[in-house]
Amino acid sequence: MQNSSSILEVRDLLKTFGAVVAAKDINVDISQGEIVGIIGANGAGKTCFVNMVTGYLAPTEGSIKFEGTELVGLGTRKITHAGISRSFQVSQVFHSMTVSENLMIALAIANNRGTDALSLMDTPDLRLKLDAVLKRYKLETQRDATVSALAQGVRKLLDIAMAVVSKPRILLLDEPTSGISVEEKFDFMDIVMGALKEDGVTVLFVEHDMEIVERYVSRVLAFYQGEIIADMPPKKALADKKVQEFVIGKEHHKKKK
Amino acid sequence: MEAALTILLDGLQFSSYLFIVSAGLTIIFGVMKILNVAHGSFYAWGAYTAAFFIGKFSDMGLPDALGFLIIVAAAIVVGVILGFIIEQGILKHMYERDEVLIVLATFGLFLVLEDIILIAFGTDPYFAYQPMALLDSVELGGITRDVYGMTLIGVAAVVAVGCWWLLNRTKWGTLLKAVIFDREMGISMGINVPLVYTLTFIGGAILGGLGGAYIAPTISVAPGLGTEVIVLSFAVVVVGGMGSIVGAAIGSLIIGILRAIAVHELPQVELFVVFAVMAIVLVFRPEGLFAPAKPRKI
Amino acid sequence: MTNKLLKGALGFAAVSAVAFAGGIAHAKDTITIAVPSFLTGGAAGPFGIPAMNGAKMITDAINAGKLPAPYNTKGFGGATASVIPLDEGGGATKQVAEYRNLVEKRNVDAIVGYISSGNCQALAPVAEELKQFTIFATCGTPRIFEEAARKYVFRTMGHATADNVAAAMYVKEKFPDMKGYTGINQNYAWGQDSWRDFDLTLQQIMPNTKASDKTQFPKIFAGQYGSEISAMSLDKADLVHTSFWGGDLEAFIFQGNARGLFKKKIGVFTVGGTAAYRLGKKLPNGLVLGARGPYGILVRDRDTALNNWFVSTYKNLYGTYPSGPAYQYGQAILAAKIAYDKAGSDATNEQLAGALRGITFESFSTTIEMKLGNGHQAATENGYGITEYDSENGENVVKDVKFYPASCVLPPEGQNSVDWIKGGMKGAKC
Amino acid sequence: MFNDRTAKFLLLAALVICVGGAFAPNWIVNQFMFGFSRALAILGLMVLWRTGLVSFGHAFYFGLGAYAVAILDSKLGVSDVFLRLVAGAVVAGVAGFLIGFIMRNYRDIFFAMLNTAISMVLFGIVVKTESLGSTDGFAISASTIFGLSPETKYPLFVIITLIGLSAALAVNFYLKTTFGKLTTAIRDNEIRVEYLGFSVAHAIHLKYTISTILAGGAGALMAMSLGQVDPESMINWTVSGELVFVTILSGPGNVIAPFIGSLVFEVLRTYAFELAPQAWQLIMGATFLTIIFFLPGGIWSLIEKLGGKKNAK
Repeated sequence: MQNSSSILEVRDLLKTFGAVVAAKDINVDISQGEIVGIIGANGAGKTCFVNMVTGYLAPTEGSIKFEGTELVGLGTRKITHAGISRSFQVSQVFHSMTVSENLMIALAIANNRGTDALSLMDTPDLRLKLDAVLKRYKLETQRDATVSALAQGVRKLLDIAMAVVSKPRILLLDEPTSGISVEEKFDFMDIVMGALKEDGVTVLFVEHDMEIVERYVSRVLAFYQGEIIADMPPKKALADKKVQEFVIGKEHHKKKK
Repeated sequence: MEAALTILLDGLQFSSYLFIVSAGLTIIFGVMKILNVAHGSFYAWGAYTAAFFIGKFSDMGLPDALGFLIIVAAAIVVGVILGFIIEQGILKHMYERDEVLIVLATFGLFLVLEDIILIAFGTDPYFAYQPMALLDSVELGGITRDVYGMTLIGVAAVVAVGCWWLLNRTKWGTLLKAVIFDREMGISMGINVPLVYTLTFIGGAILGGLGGAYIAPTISVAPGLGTEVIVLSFAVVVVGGMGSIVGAAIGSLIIGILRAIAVHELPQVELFVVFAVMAIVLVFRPEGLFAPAKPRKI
Repeated sequence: MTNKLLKGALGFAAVSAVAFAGGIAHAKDTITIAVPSFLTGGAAGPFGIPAMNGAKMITDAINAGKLPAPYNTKGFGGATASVIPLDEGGGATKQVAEYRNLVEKRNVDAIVGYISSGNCQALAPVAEELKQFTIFATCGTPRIFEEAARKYVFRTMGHATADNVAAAMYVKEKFPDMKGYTGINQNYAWGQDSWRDFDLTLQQIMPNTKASDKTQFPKIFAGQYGSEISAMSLDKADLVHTSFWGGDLEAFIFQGNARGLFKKKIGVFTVGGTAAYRLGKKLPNGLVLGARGPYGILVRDRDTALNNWFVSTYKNLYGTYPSGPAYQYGQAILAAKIAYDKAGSDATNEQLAGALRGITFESFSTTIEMKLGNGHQAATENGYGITEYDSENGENVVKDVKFYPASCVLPPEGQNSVDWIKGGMKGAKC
Repeated sequence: MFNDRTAKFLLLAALVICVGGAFAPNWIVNQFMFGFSRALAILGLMVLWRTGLVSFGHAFYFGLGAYAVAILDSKLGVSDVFLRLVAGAVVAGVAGFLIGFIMRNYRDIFFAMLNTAISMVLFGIVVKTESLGSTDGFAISASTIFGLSPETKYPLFVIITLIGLSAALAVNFYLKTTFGKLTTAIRDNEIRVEYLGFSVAHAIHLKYTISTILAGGAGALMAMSLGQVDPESMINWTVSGELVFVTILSGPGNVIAPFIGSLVFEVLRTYAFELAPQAWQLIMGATFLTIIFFLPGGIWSLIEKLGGKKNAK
């Protein structure tokens, strides 16, 4: 049942922590170039799913195929090498270094997978690449700012930029807009999505903000108690009863607290 | 048979000594994640204080039985004063900094305390044989044993049970365990972690002092006796698992008994035993036999 | 960058400047003598401090010309000496570094002292390399002058072989029916050499006694000997030999005493002398006690002008009788005076060495013949006694003191002590 | 690799020192030899420190290096300075590489303590083995240079200075490579490094091995300049303490720092010992605490303040 156009095939994925079921009967095919939004209440299994795809968690059962190669059993590094990267809900960057240093390291590793890591890092052609990335992610102005001094939004940008410099085929974003102000969030996503479109990266991102979902994704996976309860275009999904009850409902409810 | 009994007693006696000196070290490490290099200094100060006053008292013609009181008092006084000063004066200001820097600070403290002892008590050794003489000796297993030495086993048992009780049967113990497992969690549970730290450090210091104070009557209390102790207690803690009381107990027993066997049957290897055990454990279980669960970094 | 460079250069210049300042030379009528001894650590109380006291006392007396005849001339070849006390602790390597500083930075004229065999062994080659006149006062290992010929290094007391050969002979005399012997010695050159010499000698002179196969070699400064004492108590041997010294010695005596070890077994203490004055009542009776030669308690009652002066002056100054180390450092300083008197206060190291080489002189408690190791190693008598607590005066005394002449307990010139003993101690005149 | 100010400064400083050494009194030459020998080990510890790792047991490798020289000398009579140095560095490096497989899985205090533990095992073995010199150690014969045995210490001093120089240059270069840049990155965030597709374990293993090679070389040079080794001064945990002490004293800022720091340490100890033979430990300990509290960046941070921030970056 190989689906010709799909680059990621997830089959019967199961993850349990003791008695707790974190993911169950997950079957998804992602095709090249899709922008997929993953929604669901907290603890619905979204991040768990991302972690399993990127090898941070090993599934209890099931298989994850990336362009036909099995990912289950591979470590995070192997999977990165295979062409899948991710960003993090809480941005994972080198806080004591400057933006360009952060990106330089990402670029250096991406460009020589550590094979000739004992050669000078700071080379002219890497500098060119750096400028390109800085430009694309609108980070020129902060290039020499130390990360710890930056605003959340900028850190998130950097976080994503670092994930993308390795030119992944698939990028998983874990709540890209969390911690970003309502005013900024669209500009932010425009930058990110614009950049990703150029590279034709297939994107899966976990998102709580339905406006974002509506605006940017071509397809929605709705998680509830570790299962996918809806897999459809955004408009349809947001109108769907179950989704409204189990995902959005909870969302609004949660927001009130 | 007689030999066996003697070996067992010797082993237990040495194990007890090891346990008393390493218990404090491992508690402090377990709770505060500090390898307290200055622990040897607590031992030395305990020994000196006890020896000094035991000598003074018997010169004053007071009954030698007071010696045991002095020993306990010395341990507490040394532990409370030194422990409090060091924790409040130095360590408290470092908890935000790298754990390893704290180790280094205690190393600096160790150097300082060593020489202060010299300045405070002079270079002449002190003898506090009175308590030992008081308890006299008995024929056991075909040889004479000093009763005092054997009471060490009792003291160790008391310390062990005491620690166990404190950890598992008191509200304090549950708080401690929370902090031990995860400091942040402890704070979020509303535990007064700074206070826990201060008390833990003082407690550990008292145990260190007690080790010295109790051994004092059996040795010539001379400068530099702290250095040896750090090595031994550290070995025990490494073998048993850093931060685990049970580990310290088992570690002490293993090392103590093996050493006794070596001394009796094969003296030439006696000196290797401690380090052999340590090496083997390090190769097969680097975190020690009873290492408590530690939250990994990645 | 250039200004950094400048800083670097300046820094270097600065350090050098300090150096020269530190090294400003001495006038003619004064000399400096560095006296290393244990000022810290377990050996300080029983050994280092008495040794330092002895050295200071004699230096002052010499400066003031107060020594009894024939040494009543003022100063060292007329020059007044100032003593630089130095800690001997911290390991041989540290001592080597410090020794170099003494010679090359602090420009001392003579170096007199050292207690630890480890240090002496490490320093002898350095002293030769730096061509520095050096007198070892106390350290015991025979290797120093048997390994290589020395030109600038001297030792003014007999070495460990004498201690242990004498011990063995004393045992043979006083305990002829001793059947088997064991020992507890520290696990380094000093302890190993001592046991080896004692064991070898007994094999020679008491062939039908047997050494235990479980002799103990705990680490130096271990402090606790519970298990060892048990093991020796269970051992069939009826004699225990030890070369323990300093704090370890006292700890061992306490623990052994409490365990009745010395009621069951003859205790032979080659360095026990220091404990005699310090432990008082706590020292068991009936121990075979040595003082690494004719020093301390063994010679307290020797009625010579020099010895009477030494004992009384020391007691007045420091409140106790002088123990071995005090004598040994004292006589080493005395040897320095003799050398300076002969060669003059401005003498070179070569001249000083030449002045001391091979001479014989009266020390405070005995006659010192610098006749071994090409005149660099002293030969003296060596003796033992048996402890007894004198309850009237409330102090320890030794009875049955017996001394053996140097020619009896030391190998003849040019012979390695181990070979000499193994060869049946040929040429020994007892 | 010579085109930044640090490298230039190192080259010029080495020149000045070599020339100056010819006129300096012996004891100064000694101080520089001891200081620069130790500085080698500090370089390695600095690399680890930048990665967020502090080893409280590098006396293990320092001692291995020193004892390699001692054993070669006493058992095989090898006296060539370079053979001795290489032997020390290689022995320590191999040991470090093997032990690295354990160490690379540990961080923070556990890393520090496991190193201590392993160093204590070696200490125990040496102290207790008569054939390894026990507590006495070995005296080491003067080193020869290509078969020639120099009259003075000066040639050895020059060699040590030049070795120190090349080590500093090498590390300086290393810190500019991708591996080198990863030091701070790993300290900051291992997860990200892993997700960038780079193995933190491998990076740390390499840094650890480098540090052990340097420590071994340092031990070898120290043994040669002192002419004596013994466990107390070469392998004991207090020696590990000293090494870290000097690392903190120097500061992680720049590869020049270890050399300055080590010199300061030697001079400090010499004078502490000279002025207060009974309280020199107290002086050292107090200095140590003061540095930890009031000068976290070490001496280098002072120099930067003086010389203006941008220097030698």
